[in-house]
Amino acid sequence: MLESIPLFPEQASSLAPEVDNLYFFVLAITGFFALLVAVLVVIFAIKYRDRTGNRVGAPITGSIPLELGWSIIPFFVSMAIFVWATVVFFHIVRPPDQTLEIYSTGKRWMWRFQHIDGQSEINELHVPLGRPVKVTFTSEDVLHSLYVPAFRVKADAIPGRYSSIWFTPTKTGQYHLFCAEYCGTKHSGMIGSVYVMDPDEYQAWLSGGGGLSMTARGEQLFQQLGCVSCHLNDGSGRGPSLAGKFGTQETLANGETVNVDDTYLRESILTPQLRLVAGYQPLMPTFQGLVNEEGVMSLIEYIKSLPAAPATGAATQTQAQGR
Amino acid sequence: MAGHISPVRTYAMIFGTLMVLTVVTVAAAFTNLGIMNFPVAITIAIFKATLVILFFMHVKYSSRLTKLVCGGAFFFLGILFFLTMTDYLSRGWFVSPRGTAGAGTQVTVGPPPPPSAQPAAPAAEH
Amino acid sequence: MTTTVLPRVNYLNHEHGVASWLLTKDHKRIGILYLIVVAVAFFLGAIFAAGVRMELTTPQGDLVSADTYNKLFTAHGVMMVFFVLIPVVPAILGNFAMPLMIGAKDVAFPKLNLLSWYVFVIGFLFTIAALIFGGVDTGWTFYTPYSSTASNSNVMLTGLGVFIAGFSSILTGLNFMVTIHRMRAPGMTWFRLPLFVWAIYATALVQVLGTPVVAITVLMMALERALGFGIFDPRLGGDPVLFQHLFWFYSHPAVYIMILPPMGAISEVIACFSRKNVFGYSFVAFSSLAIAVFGFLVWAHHLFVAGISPYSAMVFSFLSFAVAIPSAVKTFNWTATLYQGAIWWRAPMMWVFGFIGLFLIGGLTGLFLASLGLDVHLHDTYFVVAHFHYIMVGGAIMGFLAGLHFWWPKMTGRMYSDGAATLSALLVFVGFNLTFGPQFILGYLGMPRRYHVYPDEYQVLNVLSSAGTSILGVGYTLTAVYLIYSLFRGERAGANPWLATGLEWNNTDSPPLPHNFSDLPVVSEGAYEYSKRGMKVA
Amino acid sequence: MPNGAAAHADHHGHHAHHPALQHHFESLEQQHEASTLGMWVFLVTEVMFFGGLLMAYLLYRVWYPGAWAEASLALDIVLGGINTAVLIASSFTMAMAVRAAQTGRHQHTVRWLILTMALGLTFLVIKYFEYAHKFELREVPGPDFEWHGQFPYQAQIFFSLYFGLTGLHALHMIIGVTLLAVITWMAAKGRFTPEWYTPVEMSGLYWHFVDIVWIFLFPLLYLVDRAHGVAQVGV
Ligand code: HEA
Ligand code: HEA
Ligand code: HEC
Ligand code: CUA
Ligand SMILES: [Cu+2]
Repeated sequence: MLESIPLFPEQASSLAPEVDNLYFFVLAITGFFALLVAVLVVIFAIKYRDRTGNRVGAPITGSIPLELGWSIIPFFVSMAIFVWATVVFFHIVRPPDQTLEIYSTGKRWMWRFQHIDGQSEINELHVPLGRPVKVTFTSEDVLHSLYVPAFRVKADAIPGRYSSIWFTPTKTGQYHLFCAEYCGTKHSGMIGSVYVMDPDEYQAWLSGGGGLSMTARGEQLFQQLGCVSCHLNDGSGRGPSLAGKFGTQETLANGETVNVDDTYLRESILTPQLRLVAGYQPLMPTFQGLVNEEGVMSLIEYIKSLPAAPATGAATQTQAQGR
Repeated sequence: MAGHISPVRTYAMIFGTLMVLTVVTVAAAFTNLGIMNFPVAITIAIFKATLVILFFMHVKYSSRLTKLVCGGAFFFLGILFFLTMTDYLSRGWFVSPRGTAGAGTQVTVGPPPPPSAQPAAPAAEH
Repeated sequence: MTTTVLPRVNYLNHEHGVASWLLTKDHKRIGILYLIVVAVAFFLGAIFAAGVRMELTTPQGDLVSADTYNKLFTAHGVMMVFFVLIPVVPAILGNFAMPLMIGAKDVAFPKLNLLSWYVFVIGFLFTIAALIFGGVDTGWTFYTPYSSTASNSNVMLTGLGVFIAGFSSILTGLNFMVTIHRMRAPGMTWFRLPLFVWAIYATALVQVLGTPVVAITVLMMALERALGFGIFDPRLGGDPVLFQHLFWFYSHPAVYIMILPPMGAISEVIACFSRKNVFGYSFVAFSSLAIAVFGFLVWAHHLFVAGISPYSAMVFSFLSFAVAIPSAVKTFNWTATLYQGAIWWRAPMMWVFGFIGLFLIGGLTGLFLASLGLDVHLHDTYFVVAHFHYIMVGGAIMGFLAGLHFWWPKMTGRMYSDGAATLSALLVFVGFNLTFGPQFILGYLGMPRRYHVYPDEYQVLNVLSSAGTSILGVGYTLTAVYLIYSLFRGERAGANPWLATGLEWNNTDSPPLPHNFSDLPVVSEGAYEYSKRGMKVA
Repeated sequence: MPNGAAAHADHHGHHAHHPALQHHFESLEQQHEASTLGMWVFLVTEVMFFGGLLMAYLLYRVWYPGAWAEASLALDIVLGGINTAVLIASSFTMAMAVRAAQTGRHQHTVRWLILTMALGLTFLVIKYFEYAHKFELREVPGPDFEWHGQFPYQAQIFFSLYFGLTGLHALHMIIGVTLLAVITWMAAKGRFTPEWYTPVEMSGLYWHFVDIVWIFLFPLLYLVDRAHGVAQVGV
């Protein structure tokens, strides 16, 4: 074990080189300033050393040009870092269009991953090489944080809403998966592995097990919980049609608008009274306690999969322009 | 060293104004002003507080330092409110393709965000 | 070397007995009282740190259980932050030296000053009680919902302890602010104030404006825990991230409470041992105020991956870079002060050299963390741990020790061994880098913080880090030994052993008189007019 | 600004000084200025102290306007309104008390102070009845919280903030009344003169501050959405 003292983590995602380049850039800049100051301090300390203690230094009080110089130059230098780092950041937080979706829930002290096709795994995550993957997750108790150092991605899992990370694996292998937000006794045991596999191996792995796909499970739940009785696809039910709703903007009863995304759907299912859709009565019961986090995720996946129905009479559906 | 001595009349007038404003604020609350209800209530409260500060607390006659200290408190309170709200109010701006981006849903008041931030259509594959 | 009783009446010997100390209203004695409590807190905190490092020498959790480990680092963080670093310079050196430096007989509210100390001790006792009853395991940041739902109920006691200690900090800040405004000696204009006083003033601003917010936040958390209030509770629709906003609204500025006063002390020591004006006096003075004010604008850089809006993160990242500029100004001005100085290599100056080196690394690694794209990877890893230890231990504690060595002869009337002090500065410097240097690498490798067990490949660096701790420990222990020794056997220090400028050195004895000055000083020149002293230019 | 010229003429010999002058000050003037500044800075900390709670209030009001409207309707606007008037009146009497002290009329000072305390106590008694009623209705946040409106969860947040804010305010009132009691006693013993009445002035500042807090709390808590509330009861 001694022979392998790693200095840099593996680069296993398309984001990793971006982050590392930025790192070296900042390292170079800060290294320059650190050396500059350190070398000057050492030189001055030796060159102007006075062993007697009863002499005084030259009567210099300051220099405005110098002051301006060493405020303005570091400012612009740090702005260069800022701009670059922000660009990288937006690459990290904004996933590309076509991603493989994986859902996850963190709870003390394990991560459960749910693949669309039905497999679920604990503290292990299998992903195919070369394909952008997005993991959407939440927490069932306290804060956690999903962290894969080899991919340079991390985000906190927050109870009550969804977070996500995305990455495109670029190297097959097994990588650490950590919980990076302190969550109690076995915080350091809330770890696992990410396996990056060749696409065909991944396909084989996928077909290896698993029950219903998430969409199918969602559809099942949609029937079982009675959602269908109100949410008819043609918009004639007591509740709004959910077909094609995902990704649009909804107008609420109080005149505000809201983006229909995962967190909003989750909220609509668990606390429906909170934000009423314009033109509807607060009839929808809460499903808190009747369906677990994974059930909610399946429902969401199902709702996402509903194709947009041809425009209906429901006056309240404000389809956003981009669709 | 006695500080500024205000005439009783001033105090009485301020007292009267404060009482009237209290009635006004209640009346305004019961009038439907749409989204203006909250701003109106807050404006009246700020005005009342200013009166108390300037006259009852004698800031009007105090040194610049006292004025500065007093203003400073509200300035930093403003920073707390303002910068925290930059987070909460801009969460809804960030819409990534296919939903969540780590910021969570937030309500946006007003017109929808520009088209560039619009979500793409759901992937057709599943 | 003499062992006779100190001659003349001074603040140490004009009254005797425990009661004369516990009821004192003398700012100098109160400074000493703080020194004692803070030393105890530091000792406890250091022992917890030693426990943490011992556990981490092996990847398995074989020394202590997971819960114990969590309690160790929590106790370490709480002790070090709230009971060491926040009071260490303002309450000890500030109390002792600041009124002397501005030519006042005391602080503006001496009784309040004593009260602050008692409040501090009560807060300390609450925290200790929580430790005795079993300890807390939330981390020093008390994040909800963990603290309000999952942790044990000692979190309330600790929270209360922090809340109470917060009031001590507020009262001290208030007192100092008023003192600096209202108690300056005739002729002591703002631009003749020593830079330490400026730094204390800036610190007081932060204490007064920030601390109440964390106090109420911790109180809300405790109420949530105790009574089931639901302000941050996600089950009710509350936002746990709001707690983080409120917590860091104080706790980021609080890092400047920790670093500004040591920076002030550094300015004093550099000026004295370079025998020069501090280069760009007014820039150094105003940069303290700038840090204090802009420090309030950057707190959410602790929340970059906590689920805040990316646009807001961008704003906070920008502001974090901006707040680095005043620190840069200070660093460059210190460096420039050395230029063409007559640099006298005495012990306080050795700690200053250490400070500059370590603060530089700590501050510059702060830039890595302020960079959004990097912080996603680095957040909550050992990189952060290394960053803040470089600033807090390498910077603030080193700066405190520089100041302590500088004012020690004034406080006690005794000199310590210069050789021993130089050696321990060196030991601390070396041990420190060995302890925390490897943690930068660990952090970039991805080792998360607050981990009781960790993957095998991180072991080598962790062992290095633990080894460094023992050198560091020896360094600190040595410091304690020769300082205590000097109390009994140290040479008498004259009124001004460093030939420094400043009222505390030139207008009163060592140790100072009970009421500071026999004649109230009248000031007629700037703080560091070494060139007017009739000494030879080097 | 700090201390005048003839600073150390009679240093250590305080015989010529006002009995209230503490040894470390050079003059009553300086002492008074220090106290005033100290009090103001203290009020700044108080503003920030309430600020934390107000921040939480602001966020949830923006997030949950419906719940806020609903929960606010459950507060008794008559009692709240009366209390507002009572506090404003007490601020007026307090200002008059300070004025009486400035002009050296002890008897007036005492009387105005007693009136102020009486008003303060009235406020607290009314508050007590409001609280008691809430306890009866189980509208106190915690495990027993009950709410029959549309937004049971968010209403609980509202009431957490309601009790947090008004509780903290009431605590300040209690401290204020105690403070005034001491000051009244001092005034009755004739401790204050037109040269030195700093304690009266300082407790006045504190009292006005507490009043200001309530000036904000009243519309924030009681008047959230009365207009709609009236229009669409029971939505
Ligand atoms: C005394 C304490 C102290 C101080 C002074 C600082 C100073 C700074 N800190 Fe640090 N910080 C902490 C204590 C401190 N910090 C602690 C305790 C934590 C972790 C808390 C926890 O989670 O437990 C933390 C965490 C922390 C984070 C969050 C990391 C994370 O959790 O993800 C960030 C992010 O931006 C950060 C940034 C900075 C910056 C930019 C500065 C700047 O002020 C530094 C400025 C100084 C310099 C820049 C050096 C001198 C300048 C030059 C030599 C010139 C060259 C300069 C340029 C080119 C700009 N710090
Ligand atoms: C002022 C602040 C301060 C100081 C001085 C220190 C000092 C030290 N800290 Fe501290 N540390 C923090 C503030 C500080 N720390 C904070 C805020 C945290 C975050 C907590 C959290 O996550 O909530 C933290 C967390 C922290 C961790 C991370 C724990 C984790 O995330 O799992 C580690 C690990 O190495 C560590 C190590 C050390 C070490 C080795 C020292 C050394 O400098 C200590 C050196 C001293 C000695 C080694 C002892 C001296 C010797 C004696 C007094 C003689 C007697 C000794 C014995 C008998 C043993 N600290
Ligand atoms: C009793 C009827 C009823 C049932 C059963 C019901 N809903 Fe609803 N739902 C409604 C009504 C009415 C609305 C519109 C008012 C509102 O926003 O609450 C609605 C709104 C929604 C919305 C928000 C739609 C939008 O346009 O923004 C979603 C998502 C939703 N329901 C999902 C579900 C799911 C999933 C289930 C089953 C688990 C379900 N509903 C069961 C009546 C119902
Ligand atoms: Cu989950 Cu840490
Ligand atoms: Cu910070």
